[in-house]
Amino acid sequence: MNTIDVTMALVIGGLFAVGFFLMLQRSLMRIVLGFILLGHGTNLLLLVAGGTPGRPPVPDGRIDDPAGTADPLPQAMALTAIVITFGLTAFLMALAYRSWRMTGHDEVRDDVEDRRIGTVRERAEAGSAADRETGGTAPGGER
Amino acid sequence: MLFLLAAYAAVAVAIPWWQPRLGRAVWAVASLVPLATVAWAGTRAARVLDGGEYRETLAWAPSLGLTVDLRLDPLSLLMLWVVAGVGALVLLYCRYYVERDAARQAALLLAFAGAMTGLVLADNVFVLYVFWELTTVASFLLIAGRGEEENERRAARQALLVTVAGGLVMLLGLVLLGWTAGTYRISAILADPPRGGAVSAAAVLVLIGAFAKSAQMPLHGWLPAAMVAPTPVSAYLHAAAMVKAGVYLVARLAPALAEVAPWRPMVLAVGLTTMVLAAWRALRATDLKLLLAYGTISELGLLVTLLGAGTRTAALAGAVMLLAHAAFKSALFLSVGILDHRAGTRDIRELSGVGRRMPVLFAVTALAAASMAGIPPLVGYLGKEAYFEAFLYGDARLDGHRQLTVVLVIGSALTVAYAARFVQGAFGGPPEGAARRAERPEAGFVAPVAVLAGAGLALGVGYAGTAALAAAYADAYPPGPHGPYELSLWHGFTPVLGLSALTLALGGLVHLGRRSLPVTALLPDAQRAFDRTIAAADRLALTVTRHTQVGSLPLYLVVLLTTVVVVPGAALAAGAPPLGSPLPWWSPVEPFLAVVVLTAAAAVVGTRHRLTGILLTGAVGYGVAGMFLVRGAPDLALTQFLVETMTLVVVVLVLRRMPARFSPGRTMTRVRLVRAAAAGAVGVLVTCFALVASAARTAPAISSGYAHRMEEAGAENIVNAIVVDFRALDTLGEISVLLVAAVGTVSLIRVGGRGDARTPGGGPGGPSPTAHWDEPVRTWLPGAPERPGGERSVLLEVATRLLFPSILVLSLFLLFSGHYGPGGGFAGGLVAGQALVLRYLVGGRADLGAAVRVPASVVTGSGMLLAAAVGTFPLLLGGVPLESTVVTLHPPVVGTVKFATSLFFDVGVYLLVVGVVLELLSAVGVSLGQDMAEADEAEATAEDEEQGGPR
Amino acid sequence: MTAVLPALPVLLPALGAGVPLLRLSRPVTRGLGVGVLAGVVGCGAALLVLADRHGPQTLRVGGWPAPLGITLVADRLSALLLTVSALVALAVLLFAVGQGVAEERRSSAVVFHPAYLVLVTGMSLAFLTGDLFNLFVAFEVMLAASYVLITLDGDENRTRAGMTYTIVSLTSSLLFLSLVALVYAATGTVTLAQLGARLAELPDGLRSALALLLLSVLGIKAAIVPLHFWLPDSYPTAPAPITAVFAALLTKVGVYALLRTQTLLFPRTGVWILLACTAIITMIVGILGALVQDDLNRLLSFTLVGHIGFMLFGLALFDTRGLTGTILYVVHHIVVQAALFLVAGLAVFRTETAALHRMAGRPRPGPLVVTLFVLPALSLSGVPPFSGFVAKLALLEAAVAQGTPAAYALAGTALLTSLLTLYAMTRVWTAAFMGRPPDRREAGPESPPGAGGDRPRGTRLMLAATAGMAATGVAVAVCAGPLARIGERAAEDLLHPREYRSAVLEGGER
Amino acid sequence: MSVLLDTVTAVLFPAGAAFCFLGALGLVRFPDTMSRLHAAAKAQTLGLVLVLVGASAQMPGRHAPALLLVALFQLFTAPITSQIIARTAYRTHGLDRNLLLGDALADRLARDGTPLGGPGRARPDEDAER
Amino acid sequence: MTLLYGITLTVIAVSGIVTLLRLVRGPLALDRIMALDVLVTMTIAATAVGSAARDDTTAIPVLVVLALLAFIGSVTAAHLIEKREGMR
Amino acid sequence: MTRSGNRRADRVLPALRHVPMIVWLWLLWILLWGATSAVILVGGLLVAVGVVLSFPLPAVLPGAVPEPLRIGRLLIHVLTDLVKSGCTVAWQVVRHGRRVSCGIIEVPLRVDSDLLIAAVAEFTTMSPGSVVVEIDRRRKRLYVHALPVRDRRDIAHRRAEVQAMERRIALAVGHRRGVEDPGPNPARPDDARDDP
Ligand code: NA
Ligand code: NA
Repeated sequence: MNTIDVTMALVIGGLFAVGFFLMLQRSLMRIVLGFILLGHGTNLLLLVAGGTPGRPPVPDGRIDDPAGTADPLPQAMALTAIVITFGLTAFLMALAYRSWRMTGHDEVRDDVEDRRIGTVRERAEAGSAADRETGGTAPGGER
Repeated sequence: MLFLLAAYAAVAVAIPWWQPRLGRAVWAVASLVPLATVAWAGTRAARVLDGGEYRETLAWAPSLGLTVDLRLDPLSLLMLWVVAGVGALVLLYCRYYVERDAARQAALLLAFAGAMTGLVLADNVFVLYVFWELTTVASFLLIAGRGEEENERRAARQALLVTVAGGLVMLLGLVLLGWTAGTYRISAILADPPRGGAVSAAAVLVLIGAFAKSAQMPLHGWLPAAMVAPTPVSAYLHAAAMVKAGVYLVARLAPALAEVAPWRPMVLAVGLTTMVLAAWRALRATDLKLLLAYGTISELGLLVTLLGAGTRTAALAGAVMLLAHAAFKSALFLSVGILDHRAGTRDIRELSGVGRRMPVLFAVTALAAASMAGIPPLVGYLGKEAYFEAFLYGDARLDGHRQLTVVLVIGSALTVAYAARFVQGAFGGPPEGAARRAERPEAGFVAPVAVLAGAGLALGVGYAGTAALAAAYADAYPPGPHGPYELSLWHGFTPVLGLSALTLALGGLVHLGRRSLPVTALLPDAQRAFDRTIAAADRLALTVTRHTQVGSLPLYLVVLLTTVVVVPGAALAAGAPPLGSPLPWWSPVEPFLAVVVLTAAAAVVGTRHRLTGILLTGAVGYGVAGMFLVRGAPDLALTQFLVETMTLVVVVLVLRRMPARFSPGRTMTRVRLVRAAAAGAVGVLVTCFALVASAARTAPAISSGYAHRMEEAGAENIVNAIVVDFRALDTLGEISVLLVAAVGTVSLIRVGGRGDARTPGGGPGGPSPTAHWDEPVRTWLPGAPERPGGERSVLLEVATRLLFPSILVLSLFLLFSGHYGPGGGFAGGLVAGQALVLRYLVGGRADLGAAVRVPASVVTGSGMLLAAAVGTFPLLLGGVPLESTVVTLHPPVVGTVKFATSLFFDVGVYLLVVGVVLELLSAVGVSLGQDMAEADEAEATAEDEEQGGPR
Repeated sequence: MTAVLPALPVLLPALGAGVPLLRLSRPVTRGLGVGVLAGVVGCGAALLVLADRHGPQTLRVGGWPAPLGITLVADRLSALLLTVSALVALAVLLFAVGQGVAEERRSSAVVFHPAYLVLVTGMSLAFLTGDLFNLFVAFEVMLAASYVLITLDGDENRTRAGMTYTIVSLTSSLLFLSLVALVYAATGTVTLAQLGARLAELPDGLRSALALLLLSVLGIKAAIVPLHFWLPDSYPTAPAPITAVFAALLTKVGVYALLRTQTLLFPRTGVWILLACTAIITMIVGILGALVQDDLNRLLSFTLVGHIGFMLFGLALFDTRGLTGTILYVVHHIVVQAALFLVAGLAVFRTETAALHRMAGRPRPGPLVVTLFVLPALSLSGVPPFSGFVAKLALLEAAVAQGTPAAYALAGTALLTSLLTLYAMTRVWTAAFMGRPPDRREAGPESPPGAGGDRPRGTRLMLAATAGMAATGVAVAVCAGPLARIGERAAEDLLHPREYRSAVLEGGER
Repeated sequence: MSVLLDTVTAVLFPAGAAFCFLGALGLVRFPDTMSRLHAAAKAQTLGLVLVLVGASAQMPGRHAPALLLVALFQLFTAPITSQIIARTAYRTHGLDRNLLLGDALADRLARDGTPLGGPGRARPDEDAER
Repeated sequence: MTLLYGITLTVIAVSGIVTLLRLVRGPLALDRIMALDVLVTMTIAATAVGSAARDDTTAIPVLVVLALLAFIGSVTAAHLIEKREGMR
Repeated sequence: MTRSGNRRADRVLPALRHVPMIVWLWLLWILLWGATSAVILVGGLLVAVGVVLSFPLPAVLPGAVPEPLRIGRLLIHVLTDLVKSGCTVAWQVVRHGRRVSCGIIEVPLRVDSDLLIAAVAEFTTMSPGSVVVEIDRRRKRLYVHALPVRDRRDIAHRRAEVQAMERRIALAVGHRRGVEDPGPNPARPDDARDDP
């Protein structure tokens, strides 16, 4: 029997889709939001895919049949995951803030060195400089 | 034998320390080690030549087949003498030659000699490879020298890459050979040679390595280039010793592999081609070293041919030629070194008349050259006789031996020609120019040349000794059809003698007619081939890297997600496990919550306001918390609510200092579609995966076991018991994350060190005129009066004054009640944190300081310390870490108090969380309004950019 | 006393992480870090000896038996990697203290040390835990610390790199957590020792999908192509010691997790073609990337990616020899990569640039630095007799022993990669350590690292730490025999985890 | 006793739910932020309090006071939020002046010579404009 | 009684969805803050009903926490808006 | 009185001012636990005292003796008001919706205490149909956004309602002077200071 129901599966799938779509943006703030949503998604997944739903796993003064009690282990794991996600969210926010302070935006720009290597002409110039120094076999230069 | 290697290593390492004191004497000291080797080998020679052998073994990594097996047999002995003998002479010669970096060069030369010694003694294929590569490295270092000149670096690198490439191929061959033979011991492989297809492959691979090392065509290009090295290095490494390593390997393995399919054709084809073409090339060289280098390649071709041919006579000839070549070629190189050193040039066109200026040198050089040309009674002649014999009367295994003999004759004739060209070019002509200025070399400078040249004569005249040495190796083969060939200066008038004479005559003719030789380079330009290969590799590298490493994070993530979707997704789709029969929902409330969650989440995508984004995300969080409640997880819901509020607070506090809207990025529709597709695919995958996985469950969850253990854990709330007791290690990790995240957040936000500056709220428009109206008259919060009136509110301050203690009591309740109901240290800590947030928000930084008079980091640190200490404490009592005990106390008045010691762990968590909140507040905690002007500017800029169109 | 040994590598740094926050004096903080790490090294070594003699050392944390509680397991593999990693962490800490990275600014004194110790906590936990969810937590602990370290005192470039690194790592963490959820959904347990049997009962499609999801997730952490892009864009920007510890340890923990989980949870027989292809691509793409780099640290980072392929090589073969090779390679690579990044740090510290084409024009580092570079560089290239050779040899033998086309393809690629590594190393060598020294010093270095005042002192400690690493690399080669034997036994353990399972699941109750 | 409690619940639950719904409706229907605040803070709070009292009637005796505590806290904190939002809305032009019969505060500010800058309409953010 | 709980819960749930409209539409951030606040109130109400229906008291601490602390987020967010808009 | 007695009184009296808060916190603790075992009672007292001592804050005293009867009446009034005006607002939602009319009313207050003004604002905002927009503490005025407001009479009526609420609150906490005072007096001292 599935421990997960269709509604939950859809919610989780939806959160993953939206969350990852946001993670794929360049603005770090959007990425933070995406990360938070994904955190919700994974925690839900952990909870609902992990165990049977039921009464809270707190005996509450009564002796319940264990069958009707929710699985406590995924709850404990999700609890840990929530906390971790929270800490990292704060850190990401700080990163966004720092980026904004240093560059005036919080976008994840492309890597400069990669771009440099990717641009043949620039590379050729740098390469020829490297050639002179390092032995003539530096790549890419049109000799 | 091990002590020999140790001696080489030790002296090589010690030389840089000795050199400043020893000065030029360092060379003499260095040469002692190879001299000792020669002597040592001499003492062992009798038994070895008698068919005996010496073995030593040192275990290294036997399970990998790596055992330092050393063995002294006739071939090793021969090589050892060559290596150590020439080595000693070269080192002595260096005393006069080397001007600078003496310590480095002496150490390297000695290290090289040691490596060669190890190489020829190795009886394990891997040990052989080890020393093989060590010689390569030494060669690289010696060629590169200081590497100040471009061509030095280039030549060194070329030599390194080519020989290492060959070596790697060879390594694979050796592994294959050893694996097939079932042993990596060379003597064992020779004793019981393996057969089969794998062995053929191994033979080819090994030969490629040997060819690269011995500069066989077409892998020879590095050797001429390596002539930039100092001449003693050329003499030793690139004539006498290192390049012989490949030849040695061929000689070593030929008894076992000569009959394996492609061995003999390969050896003969490559060896003879190399011999002829390189000799031809030598005729055109004007640089004496280059001439010798091509000559060396040619001779190596001959040696490969002879030693790889796999017949007794050929092997005998090869062994003799090996000795001969070592003697004459190093003598010639050293001679060129003297010329270069004294005349300042080694160009044939500039040297003239040196012979008259330096007659002794001329004489000994001529003697060496004569040996190279194969003029009796020198050892070169002995060898030539033997190899003509081997091919002319070779057994059936030397297929097409007549044609091969013709090639040999041509090659030998060309050798005669370039020998003549060398002598003529170096010493001939009337004295002029450089030669006239040249200073005569000291006797000690010429002595090594003389000794080597004399050795050629001695080995020729004393052919019996030479024969004994060579035959001891060659006897590994069965004698040919005409019985064992004996070395001799005179076999009578035989066709072989005729061929010898023919080579001399032809060689002389070629030399005389050298001016009318065609200028075509029959040899392919290996240099260009190497350069092109390197350039191609670089181009490939550039192309691949340019197309993979594009530097764009979103693209990386798309690739990543696509991989995650495609790889497991394909397996899932292919296996198509059942989806099960899931319920539409667990509780009818779920669909409503689902609508809230999904709508809010979707709305996050659309918004361009940061604050709106976080508010909508908060709604998602509340919805998820609702789901937690519905599914019977109040602990989760509680934590989720608290975290949601705290996240909102932290984000908003940071947002305070950032622009209101997202940076206006323009993304192409196509890109957006790709992103949406990737993200959507992950969503679909997760949905299906979750359904499939939960449908597949057969075994009951292990968590049913917890309920029975609650008594032992001293708790009622299973989730809390798991968190602080059963799986407290998770929690310890979790708080470590929190700790480090908080610490990192603080360090990130306190950038530039101007975090404390306080600007009274007010940008262009200033605060609202009503802002200061609700400033309270009385002090309700100790620190609040330090804030400007415009930021105060009587309602908030009074309410905070009333609520703050209540919230703290609530937090303590949650801390202590966690064992019995929803709560625990984390939730409690967050509640207390909220109380502090409230104080900060309403009373400002000063009031937060008044509330908590301990630095935030101290609270965090003590929380962490307490939790970890509670975990460690049971160790002192002989328990296990993180163990919890139920303690029952009977204090007066109260009666019985029962609690689990894991409560203290929870207290640590509580403290840590409070500390973390404090850290976050202190990080973002600058008075409201700080940086607002900056934020505004940034936003204005962004707006301008937006209006200005895409960047 | 030995019974609690497995917990100490986790608890000691966790305890130590809280202390620096209490605002103690610098010497105390430093001494504490060094002491804690030395303790971890000691524990690791003791565990290695015990595990090798008496089988897996287990510890039920909190006294709870396996499926209910978390059991720490130190078997040969985890103890070996723990010891080596802790040793590297110790050397890097000394280097960092020497360079002043740990205390560049006053405020970061309370950042570096806690973060570094938390990093070690996570690493130790990852090696020792016998629980899938706890493994996730361990990764998070390690990664959270690494996020902080990589952005430490960051300029614009470092912040950007930190973003890439953090976001990719977070993505992988989220996927990992989802995987844990799915595994629990399907099996109802997260204890590794129990999972193998329960996973075996699942439908094939689900089982292999889980295996591949795990591979993908850990592949991100281990920087397997095509999941590697983040690494060369982020690692090189961090301060040298941090790059060193990241390069040496973080990816290796990913590889370790891959080894552990794939063998324990998804055992298979015969060569794993998909992983073999991945290994080949990883080697090629990684090393080709290194060839075009001008930045020393980036170049080294790309070689790191390429050499991850070697570690996958052995796992792809999925037999004792292959795994032995992988284990040896991991050990070798941890040490050597750390040494290389440290010596790169030294070179950059002295020449004040990381760009090869600029380095050539700078005063050359002394012969000691050259030697310190040469040893690990040759070792990385697999030149004998250094450690890289031994590890590579083990892999080659494994491939030849298996004799399948895939195995030969792997072997061939490995050899080619070795060659190209050597090529890359010679480029560094000739650019950074050779060439004509400039006649006059260039005016105005572009980025003076560290405070000028106490540089000589710092440099000495840095040199000592680097030399220690290089010496450790040599020691790995010298001790190849015992290492190979332990590696082989560890590989046997991996392939036949009966002992591991019974050590975790059976035995004393509380 | 149980019947009495059940009756209380049976009355209070629908009433509370109705107020909840009306509050939500007001949130949607009312034209400006300030008037929505009434719906949000008032009808909602009332609805909640009714529901809480209804629920506490069903709870075991020792837990019933806790639910009343919830009501108490909600009654205490809801006005605070409302006041802050109202204040902010006014200061940031978040109200529709066309709906106002009179604005004593604006008059007061005018008398003080410190009028709140800018004319009437609320300024929606772009999300709504699109 | 079950029907009563069902109806009550449904009405509250529908109210929640209605509130969601305001949350999504805004137009002011203040509206959203308010809507979020109302959503929390609804959550408390629904949880209380659910607790009564399931005879389950474990959610009470959650309710107390929500009632006492949810306003902090709203106040913080409102502060932000005032600081931003107040300058114009 | 001796000097030492004086000093003790100096210490005891301020401590006594915190008793109401301690009692409330204790009560809160007991209510939260929902139990009255000895452990909880003693623990609660410890917690309450501990919190008050560890986080010192100025005492909250109404400035006079509260009258329980009037407090009860106030609560009843508030609750009925809540229901009454809750219905009003609800009716507005249903009936008028988008065309609701409102106004901002100035309400001068007579009490001159932070606490009481805050309380008036709180209760005013709590009661449906009125939200306090601004509090002018010095001039003792509330600006109330009221709904529905159709004419001047409504305005006066709402103002009177708020002032009635003010009076009830002041009386409930036994604070007669503020209420009896004829009009706003900005110079009036703070309630804390006029406390004997
Ligand atoms: Na000449
Ligand atoms: Na104010």
